[in-house]
Amino acid sequence: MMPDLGKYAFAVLASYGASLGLLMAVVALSVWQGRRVKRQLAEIEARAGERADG
Amino acid sequence: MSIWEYANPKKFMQTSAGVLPFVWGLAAACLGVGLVWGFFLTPDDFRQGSTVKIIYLHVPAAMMAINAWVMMLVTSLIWLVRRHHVSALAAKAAAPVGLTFTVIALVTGAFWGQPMWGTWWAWDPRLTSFLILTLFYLGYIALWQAVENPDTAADLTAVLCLVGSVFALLSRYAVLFWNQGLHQGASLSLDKEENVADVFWFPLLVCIAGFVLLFVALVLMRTRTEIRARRMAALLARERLA
Amino acid sequence: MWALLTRDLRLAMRAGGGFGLGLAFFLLVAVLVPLGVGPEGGMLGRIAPGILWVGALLACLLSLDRIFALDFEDGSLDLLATSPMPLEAVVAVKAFAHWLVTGLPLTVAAPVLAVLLNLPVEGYGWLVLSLLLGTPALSVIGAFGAALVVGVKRGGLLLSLLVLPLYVPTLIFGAEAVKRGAAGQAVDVPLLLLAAITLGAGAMLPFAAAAAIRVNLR
Amino acid sequence: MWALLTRDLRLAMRAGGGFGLGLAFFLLVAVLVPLGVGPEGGMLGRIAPGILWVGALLACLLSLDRIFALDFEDGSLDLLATSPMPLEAVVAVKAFAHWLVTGLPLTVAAPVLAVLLNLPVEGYGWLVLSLLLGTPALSVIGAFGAALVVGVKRGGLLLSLLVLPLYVPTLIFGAEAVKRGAAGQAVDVPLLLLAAITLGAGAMLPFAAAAAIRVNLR
Amino acid sequence: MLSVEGLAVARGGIAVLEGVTFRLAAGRALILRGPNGVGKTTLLRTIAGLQPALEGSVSVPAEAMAYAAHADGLKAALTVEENLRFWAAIHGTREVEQALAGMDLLALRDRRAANLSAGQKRRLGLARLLVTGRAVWLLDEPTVSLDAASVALFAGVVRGHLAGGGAVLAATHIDLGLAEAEVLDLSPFRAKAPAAGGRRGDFDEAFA
Amino acid sequence: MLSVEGLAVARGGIAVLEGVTFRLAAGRALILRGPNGVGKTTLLRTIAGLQPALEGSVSVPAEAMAYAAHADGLKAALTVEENLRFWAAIHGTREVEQALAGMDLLALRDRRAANLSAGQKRRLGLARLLVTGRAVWLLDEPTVSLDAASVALFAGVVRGHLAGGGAVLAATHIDLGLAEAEVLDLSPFRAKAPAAGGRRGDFDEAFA
Ligand code: HEM
Ligand SMILES: Nc1ncnc2c1ncn2[C@@H]1O[C@H](COP(=O)(O)OP(=O)(O)OP(=O)(O)O)[C@@H](O)[C@H]1O
Ligand SMILES: Nc1ncnc2c1ncn2[C@@H]1O[C@H](COP(=O)(O)OP(=O)(O)OP(=O)(O)O)[C@@H](O)[C@H]1O
Ligand SMILES: [Mg+2]
Ligand SMILES: [Mg+2]
Repeated sequence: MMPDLGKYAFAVLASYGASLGLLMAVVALSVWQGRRVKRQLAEIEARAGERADG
Repeated sequence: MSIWEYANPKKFMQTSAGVLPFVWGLAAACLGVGLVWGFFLTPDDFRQGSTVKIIYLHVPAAMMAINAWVMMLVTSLIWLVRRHHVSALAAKAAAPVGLTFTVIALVTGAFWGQPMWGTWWAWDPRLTSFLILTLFYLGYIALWQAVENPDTAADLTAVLCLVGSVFALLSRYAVLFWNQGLHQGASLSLDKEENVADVFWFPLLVCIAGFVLLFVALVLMRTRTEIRARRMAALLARERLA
Repeated sequence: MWALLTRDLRLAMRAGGGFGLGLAFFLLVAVLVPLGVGPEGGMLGRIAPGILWVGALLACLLSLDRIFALDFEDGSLDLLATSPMPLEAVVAVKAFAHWLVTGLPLTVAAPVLAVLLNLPVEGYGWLVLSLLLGTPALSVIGAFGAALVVGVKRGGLLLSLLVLPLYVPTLIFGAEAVKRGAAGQAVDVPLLLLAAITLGAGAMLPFAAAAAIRVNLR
Repeated sequence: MWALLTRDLRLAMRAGGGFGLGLAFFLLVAVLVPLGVGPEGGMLGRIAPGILWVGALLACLLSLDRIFALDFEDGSLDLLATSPMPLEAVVAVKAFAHWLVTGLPLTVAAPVLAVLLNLPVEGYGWLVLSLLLGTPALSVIGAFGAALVVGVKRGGLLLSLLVLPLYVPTLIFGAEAVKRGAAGQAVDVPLLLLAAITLGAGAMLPFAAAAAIRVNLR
Repeated sequence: MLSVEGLAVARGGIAVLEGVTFRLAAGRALILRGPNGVGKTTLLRTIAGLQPALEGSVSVPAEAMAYAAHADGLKAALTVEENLRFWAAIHGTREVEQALAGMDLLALRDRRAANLSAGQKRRLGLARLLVTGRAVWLLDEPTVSLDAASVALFAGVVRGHLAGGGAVLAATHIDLGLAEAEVLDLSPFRAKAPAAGGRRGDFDEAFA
Repeated sequence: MLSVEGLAVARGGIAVLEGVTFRLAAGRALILRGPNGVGKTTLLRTIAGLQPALEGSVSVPAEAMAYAAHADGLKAALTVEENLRFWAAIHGTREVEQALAGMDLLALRDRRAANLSAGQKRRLGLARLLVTGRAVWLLDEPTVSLDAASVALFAGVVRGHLAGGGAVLAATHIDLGLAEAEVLDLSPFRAKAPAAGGRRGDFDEAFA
């Protein structure tokens, strides 16, 4: 299955690794921030006794 | 019904909540298909060997790096003219994503350059402009973080984005004037032999679509987070007053 | 206008006002770089245009945060904003004062430092001319950056980050002019572009800077 | 001690605290110098050790005035001076916090910037090692300089002038170590000297700095 | 001279005062009172035009207001006289002698502002008002750090300004010695929480 | 607790006060009064050990003094509670709850210091005194910007400190509401010009 990358294996694999890693990192960061803020907002809205929206 | 209705945070939250899962799904599908196709199912280029597979990450990332800045420019203008908060927050949300794409383009380019040009880095105009773009992103993000009042920060970063865009363009011309480069132009060797081009071209198109969708998904999600954070700040401040 | 200009110049001259410090920094860079790079003469001469321009740029940069931050801290900026003088004029005058205090002395002193860096003699005239044309742009762009960070305490480093990318075109055309001049090539294109940047920045950026200050004051 | 260290680190991390800005500035220098000097790879590689060290030094320099000036302005320094903590310890802790926030990140990021400047691969290890040994000295010497100018408003430029000459030995040995390392020569002498400077400065300068602060407060 | 109609002011995007309405005629003084944090500084800055109002209007002749904040806008490196002359020039007036005499600064005229005590600095900051030539003075705690004699001196200066057809709006916690001034307590204008029917801040509005 | 003997203090190399002598016992408060510029700030800084005395002596147990100047030493980026905790840790105490409660800051504890009004900041600056655990408080115009209620609150805190065996030395122009405190007017201690037989400053001395 794995294609033969020849002498450029490092360049190709490192590119894919680094890019996917970076993409994963932004996605993870965004999801984590999103969850955290959502939770905090829910707490505050519960305290304020207001209807949550969104 | 005007498009500006979506500038209402509530409306935006409702709509984006509905749209977001589809965008995520499509993005994942396009990226998965495009990258698997590109990585496993395309032949090596006769000149560049297997390194040509890097193109599926490099080109979409490079395109989106620029487009993200353009999007920030547009949303900043909207904020300055029409004062829609969502617009400003969308610009804020897009910056880290744009920065990531810029870094991906730089990193994949560096890995590509090592076998092709014999060096990780060359002061080619394309590359140099990208490095400068990175600096603009960094400055923009740093300004958002340094200014505490959200509306003040939105105004200042919007002005910076405007002025920065002008100077970014100027830098591009300056850099071209300064050095003629190694980097392939927009008309690259792929176009010459149609049959080879198609082999690389279709997965590339799918990957580009994937990156665009990923960008949209990320920006939507991050804008939702920013809106919530903004609302949280407002509620907290009000709580203090009470 | 005149009152503001003379006040700014006077403040710069008084003890602790920072006049001449930009110059001294420029000198230090011109000394440090050969120390770091090593003494080989041929190479120094070739990197001299770039180093001199980078040095001028950094020297300018370091004095930027004084443009508005001091006035902001002691409340003068609030009072100037409520005074009859339009804020755009305040920005322009202050940028001009900054140029008189840093850019102009740098330009005058540059040939001396060029000797330290073994710049070929043909480049001297072009060095001075390019600095004369380019440093006003540095002051105006810097004033814009300083206006953006005026509310940030000790924003010096942030200011650098915001301003340096904006300095790129000026730097490239400036250094290029000197390099070409030193090599005996035609220099009219970079010099013209340099002048264009200075004019354009001087005409537009005071407005952007005044807007930024208004936002920061509120 | 611990309380002061964590406070300084926390302040650096908070919005506007300036963490990461030193790094960004380092990156900027690494970009600006080639823009000024021109893109020829061979020459860049040869000046890379010097430029990298000068860049690290300037990045350090620009963040120095935050060490004491902010505390002086808001009165904390008065209060710290009357607190049970000896002022020498205050200086040492603050210098250490400064290093954690600037020197250490610079060291970690240096190899990436070395790529931009075409530093020969052999030099990478020595670059990191020399920065690791040398940047603490930059922070301590800088803290001493910052203590000298603590009463001067926006003394950033003056501070640069005072501190840069003190940085010269560190710069020379640091850049020399990298240059030799990149050329495959022996590097033990400059590295040892670098370590000696760091140790000596760390042991002596906090006392001088504390004395300077006492004078400035009265 | 100055009339304020249903003004709502915000700090950090949150309304702090609302429905503030008053009129200040030439020759009159109005003292703003209220506990710490009620929004006096915010109100004065809004009236001075330094920050936008959330709602309501301020009407006043163009360029009639002189604002004196906590910070005095003094340059430590300039002498007392140079500081005053600068502000006089900016406002297109020339006379500084009267201002120096008025705030008892003649003896200190050649002293650098850096070498003044807290109260002396404050006196200089107030003398600046005299050289602006403006009619409406907005004062934020003008007598902080002043001793009793200086407070009385300042009250005299204010009376002179009022007699000359000026008007004064001052926020303060301590007695200025201006018996004739009206007093406006800001506590009743505190912005109500939106739940209680109060108005919302700029951003809340967008969430409506 | 604190005893000052024939103290002469200088500012900028010029003697401003001389022959200041007083004694402050545990449980007592002393108010320093005097017109602007007489040298109150200079005297307090000298007693706190921040600047050398020209002449005379200050005797006080080691590490017994807590100084509160005009500047409060607050970090805008830290919350109220973090600010207090820092000073508590530096002085090796742990308790901040009492200090927060004492200066009515409980509601503001998670607010960043940047977002406080002038008076709220001042309250926080005064709360710092409570966490130092020190016995002798040196206060330079402690109630600047405070409203009447806060002044009363602070007077209560000071009384508590005195009742606990502490001592307070405060310079102020306004009434602190401490009827039991003694008052020392500094005007008589003004340094005489050297020509009139007064002592000379440090620098003059060397040239005498
Ligand atoms: C770090 C360095 C690099 C950067 C910042 C960079 C940046 C870019 C940018 C901005 C584009 C344009 C995308 C578009 O507008 O369509 C691009 C396209 C491309 N790059 Fe790079 N590049 C780098 C290194 C390289 C290297 C080393 C190679 C290969 C030898 C390479 C090969 C390509 C190719 C084949 C394209 C597609 C051109 C096209 O779509 O017409 N790049 N790169
Ligand atoms: N950035 C901010 N976000 C939210 N609230 C803030 C912010 N800054 C200040 N505040 C609050 O706004 C209110 C108004 O502050 P303002 O300075 O106008 O009060 P003030 O009446 O002048 O008080 P003082 O008498 O203490 O000077 C205060 O309660 C303050 O805590
Ligand atoms: N550098 C200096 N050189 C000479 N005289 C100075 C210098 N700095 C301050 N002074 C003078 O020293 C005197 C004492 O100042 P200080 O600040 O101690 O007064 P203060 O009693 O605290 O006054 P205030 O009530 O106004 O705060 C003042 O008259 C001041 O003008
Ligand atoms: Mg106030
Ligand atoms: Mg005083």
